[in-house]
Amino acid sequence: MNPIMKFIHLMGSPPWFYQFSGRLIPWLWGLFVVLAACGLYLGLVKAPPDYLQGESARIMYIHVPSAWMSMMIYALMAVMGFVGLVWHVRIAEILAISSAPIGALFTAVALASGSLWGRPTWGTYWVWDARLTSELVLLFLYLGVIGLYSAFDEPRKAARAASLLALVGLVNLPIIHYSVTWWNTLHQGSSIGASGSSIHPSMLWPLLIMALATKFYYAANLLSRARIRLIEQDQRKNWVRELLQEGTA
Amino acid sequence: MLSVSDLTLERYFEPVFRPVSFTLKAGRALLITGANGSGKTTLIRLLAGVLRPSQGEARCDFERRVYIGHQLAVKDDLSVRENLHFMGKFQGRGASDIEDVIHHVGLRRVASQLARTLSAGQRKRCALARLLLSEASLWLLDEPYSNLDPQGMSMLDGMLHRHLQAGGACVLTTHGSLLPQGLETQELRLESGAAT
Amino acid sequence: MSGTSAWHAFTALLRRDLVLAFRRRTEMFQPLIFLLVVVSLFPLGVGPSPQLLASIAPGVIWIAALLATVLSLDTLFRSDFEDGTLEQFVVSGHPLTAIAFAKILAHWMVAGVPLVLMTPLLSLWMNLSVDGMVVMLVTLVLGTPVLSLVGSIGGALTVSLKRGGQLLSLLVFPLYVPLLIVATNAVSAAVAGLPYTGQLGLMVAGLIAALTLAPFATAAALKLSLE
Amino acid sequence: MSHTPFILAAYGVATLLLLWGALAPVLRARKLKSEIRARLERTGD
Repeated sequence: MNPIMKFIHLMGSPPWFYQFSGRLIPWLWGLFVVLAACGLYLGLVKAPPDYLQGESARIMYIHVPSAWMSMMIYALMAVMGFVGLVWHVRIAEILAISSAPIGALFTAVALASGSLWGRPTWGTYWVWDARLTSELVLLFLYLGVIGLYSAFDEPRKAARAASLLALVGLVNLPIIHYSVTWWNTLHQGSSIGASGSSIHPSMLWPLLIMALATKFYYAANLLSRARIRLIEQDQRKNWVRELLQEGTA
Repeated sequence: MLSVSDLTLERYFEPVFRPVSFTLKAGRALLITGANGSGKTTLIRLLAGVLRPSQGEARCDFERRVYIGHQLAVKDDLSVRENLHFMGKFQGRGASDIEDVIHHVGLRRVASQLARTLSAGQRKRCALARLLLSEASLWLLDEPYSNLDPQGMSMLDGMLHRHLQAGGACVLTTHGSLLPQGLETQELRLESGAAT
Repeated sequence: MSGTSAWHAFTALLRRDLVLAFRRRTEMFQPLIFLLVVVSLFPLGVGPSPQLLASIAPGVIWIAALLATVLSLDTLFRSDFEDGTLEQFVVSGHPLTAIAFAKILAHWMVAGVPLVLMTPLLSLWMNLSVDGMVVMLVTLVLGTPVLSLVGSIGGALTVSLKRGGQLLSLLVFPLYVPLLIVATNAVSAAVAGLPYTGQLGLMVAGLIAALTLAPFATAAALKLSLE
Repeated sequence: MSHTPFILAAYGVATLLLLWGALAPVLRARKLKSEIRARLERTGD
């Protein structure tokens, strides 16, 4: 069996996945902190204010990366859910379900920072602007997946139902996004979006670094949530008993 | 022939019953026994293809299966005749057989009443009519004798007997005394799935 | 199961569902009455001025139709789930997508078509112009099947849950957003005398997509709910 | 109207949410493990 297949096979066994991810998490958190600090420093201190919106554009360095993350996590959740649904890979199911709260979190961050950014630029906290509206609909999609998962008693059935819903949601995501954008141009004309204007390199670098930082946050958080769900589900199994008795968790 | 190897289903990450293996040839009946909650219904639903096993497999080369569970799939708002008519059409049977089947299961008198007005025994007979309507060679019956009066039980014995004679096979669960009379049966006792 | 017997099963199931619906006529009219009540609330809430009502008419009628459909989705599979008929569908060997499609078609005929027939009255109430009403009729004819198709996925996912009702609307509303946007825009374009064929084209595309994809998702959700 | 309060608010809310998102699993893990250990002692497995 070639190494990649061997790795995938090993990843499938709960104890191995638990140990492997356990070693990985500290590094991921480390990378997140370093990248975030560097991104924030560049974004908040070094980068010039936007010539149009002035200082408030600095909110872009948290708003845009979390908006990207909210969509990326939904897509990843749906793909992992698909793998769990079709090949009944339990770890894929757990990773998909553990991604949902993180995705909802990033959507909330995007909405909050977007509305706080709107106050100085558009004069109100909420404008039915294309991006904010589709973020809001995305939040409802996340709440639907989380709500459906928590409505079932049996965890495996809950994971499969939520994964199926995530898949249906993924098919609809681009349609929702473009219909909202088209709807927005009908009613208001295209509003000046930060990413619309061409980005000066000194502002592009912090944006990309922050985007990278949020990916490591997601990876670290996902693995720690997946580990707990694994322990919770296998608490009666031997490997958990041995693990906890050694106290090396 | 139905061959099952190392079959079980996990619920809440624990097997509902200890993995089972058996083979069931044409003309034979398998009796599944075990205490309440030992997973009899789960096993029979696994064999019916409603549930997907967490482990092991069930290879069945009987070309069609029919399953009668605790829920009898009889519509309260339809009459007995309409219920059977739907069951028959759903399996591609002509309407002519419906009247003979109604007579056979002894529901001729109530044939045009709504199923809502039937007694538990009559509803069970209405559900058992599904066996006659389907040409399935593998019968999967979950406690078929419950709610049946003595005539009903002997009717079912007769049906089973004829089915096995004709080269069919049958898996039925039962608890306690309600057993098919005069049938060659092999038995399978389910142990509850202890924590592995 | 050969193709012909799948067709027998489809027609038998469709006829049975329509008979069952007519046997419970009172329940059948619930979505319709709900639609009339919701639309008639708007003039009371927003004020009766004709210009205002005319401007919000497309959105109001469409949102009411959407709510009425979601209301009736909960019972779409529930009775079959509870009395074991759904199990028989799975064991029968017929393709579950065909069975799901028959159920959805029956739901659309029972819950969707009456909504379309109500359009003249609703347009009258909301002071919608005649050509607005005509396009509203077309959008509802194209749109209500999509409401049933997409909604049936939510219905199938929540059928095994005791209080699936509220969750069902949370699952389904985000999926209805594109349909609502395009449909209401088509009607307001017609009222304003602007071209609306593009929007109708989008709706036809949406209908075809829903027709081909939704039954598979619904069938998968039904099989999953039985576990 | 200086924008700094809005910038601080945006980053403040973001940090709070992300912090809560990161800490929730850690607290949950601690609680869960102590529950399981307690059950293990009690049942003496």
